[in-house]
Amino acid sequence: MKVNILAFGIARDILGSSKDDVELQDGSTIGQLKQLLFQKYSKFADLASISFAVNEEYQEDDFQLNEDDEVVIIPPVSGG
Amino acid sequence: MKVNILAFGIARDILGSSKDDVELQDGSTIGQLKQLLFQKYSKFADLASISFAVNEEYQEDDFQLNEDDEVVIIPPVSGG
Amino acid sequence: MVETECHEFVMDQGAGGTVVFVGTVRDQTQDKEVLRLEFESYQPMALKEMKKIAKTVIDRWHAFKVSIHHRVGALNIGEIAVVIAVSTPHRKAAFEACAYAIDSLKETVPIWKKEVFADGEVWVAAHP
Amino acid sequence: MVETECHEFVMDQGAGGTVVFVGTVRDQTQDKEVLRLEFESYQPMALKEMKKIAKTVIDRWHAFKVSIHHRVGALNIGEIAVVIAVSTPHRKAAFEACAYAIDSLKETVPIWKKEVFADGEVWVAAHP
Repeated sequence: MKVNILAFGIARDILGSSKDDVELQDGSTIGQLKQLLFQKYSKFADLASISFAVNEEYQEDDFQLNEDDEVVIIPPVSGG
Repeated sequence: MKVNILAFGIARDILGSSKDDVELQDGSTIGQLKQLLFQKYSKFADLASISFAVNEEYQEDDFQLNEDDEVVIIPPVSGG
Repeated sequence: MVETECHEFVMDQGAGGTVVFVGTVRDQTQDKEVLRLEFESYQPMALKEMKKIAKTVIDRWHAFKVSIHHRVGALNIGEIAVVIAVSTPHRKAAFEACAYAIDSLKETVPIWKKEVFADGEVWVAAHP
Repeated sequence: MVETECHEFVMDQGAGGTVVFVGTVRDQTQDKEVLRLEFESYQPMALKEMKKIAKTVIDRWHAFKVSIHHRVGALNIGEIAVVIAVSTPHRKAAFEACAYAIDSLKETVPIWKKEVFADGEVWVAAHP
């Protein structure tokens, strides 16, 4: 299945783009997507933290993804 | 000696005037002035507290007054 | 508007945060409707005491700037009575310092507040 | 000016106090001169997270009103980046609630700040 990645801040710089498509096995979790991203883009390992959001809500590693989900990569936030 | 009394807030209401002159023995303290005021105006005893200022500074009971000092009666403050 | 002036005064290019406290005239006190407030002050001493508070804020919390402003006279419901603005290098200090300033103002600055009701008036905090 | 709007929005005739936090762009970070900041946000989620903070402030501190405002895009030194205003029945709660709101905003709201220096730029807090 395909999920749509949206990246902000330093995550966008690492991806080289604010959008990307990723092919995952059906039933994959955020944790599995994260592994795949860390393999593809080694710079993610340098970040202080990395979170993911689906449907505009933070989701944990065990969150199960569906075809065409929009998954947002959230590097350490720094508003204020 | 004579000292000049200046009264604000409820102290002015109790005195019935914002200004008053009081005759004291030479070398009297704020404590002695206070006693005299409490005798003359019994309503001072009902207040939550009462302070005095000379030269725009709070002064304690043992502060010695001089002829023509301006003594300000400070009932409980309630700014803000 | 005094609040904006106070804040603009304390803005500092090195400041990490500015905290502003704004006290307004409340419409009731202990369930009784307040029509208006009347503030009076012993002005020269009030200013002296406010400067002492500002000095403490600068010394203790390393504030860049402090602004303390209090209105006197008759104020209607909803009007601003007091504005305190503090800018500091770090925001936690700004919150602490601003809270200290309003607490101190209420304890030491010779300003008196009279609440006017439909059926009378009372000097706030005068009696225990 | 956004700060005045935020404050006016939270003013309430029953409020004992309003506390406003104003965060401005600092001119240096760790002794290095900052030319400007660039903020970006994941806006729909940022608004959702800000609403969660506002709801907590209302539930936990019985706030009358809360206003949380954050600018995005390029900001120069001294410009206001964030304004949070909280009005509560008692002033102590307003200080606590406003401090909670800015602390939470910095932890959870998807907004990212890039500091631009003469010799480069850096995403704040990205690296440990």
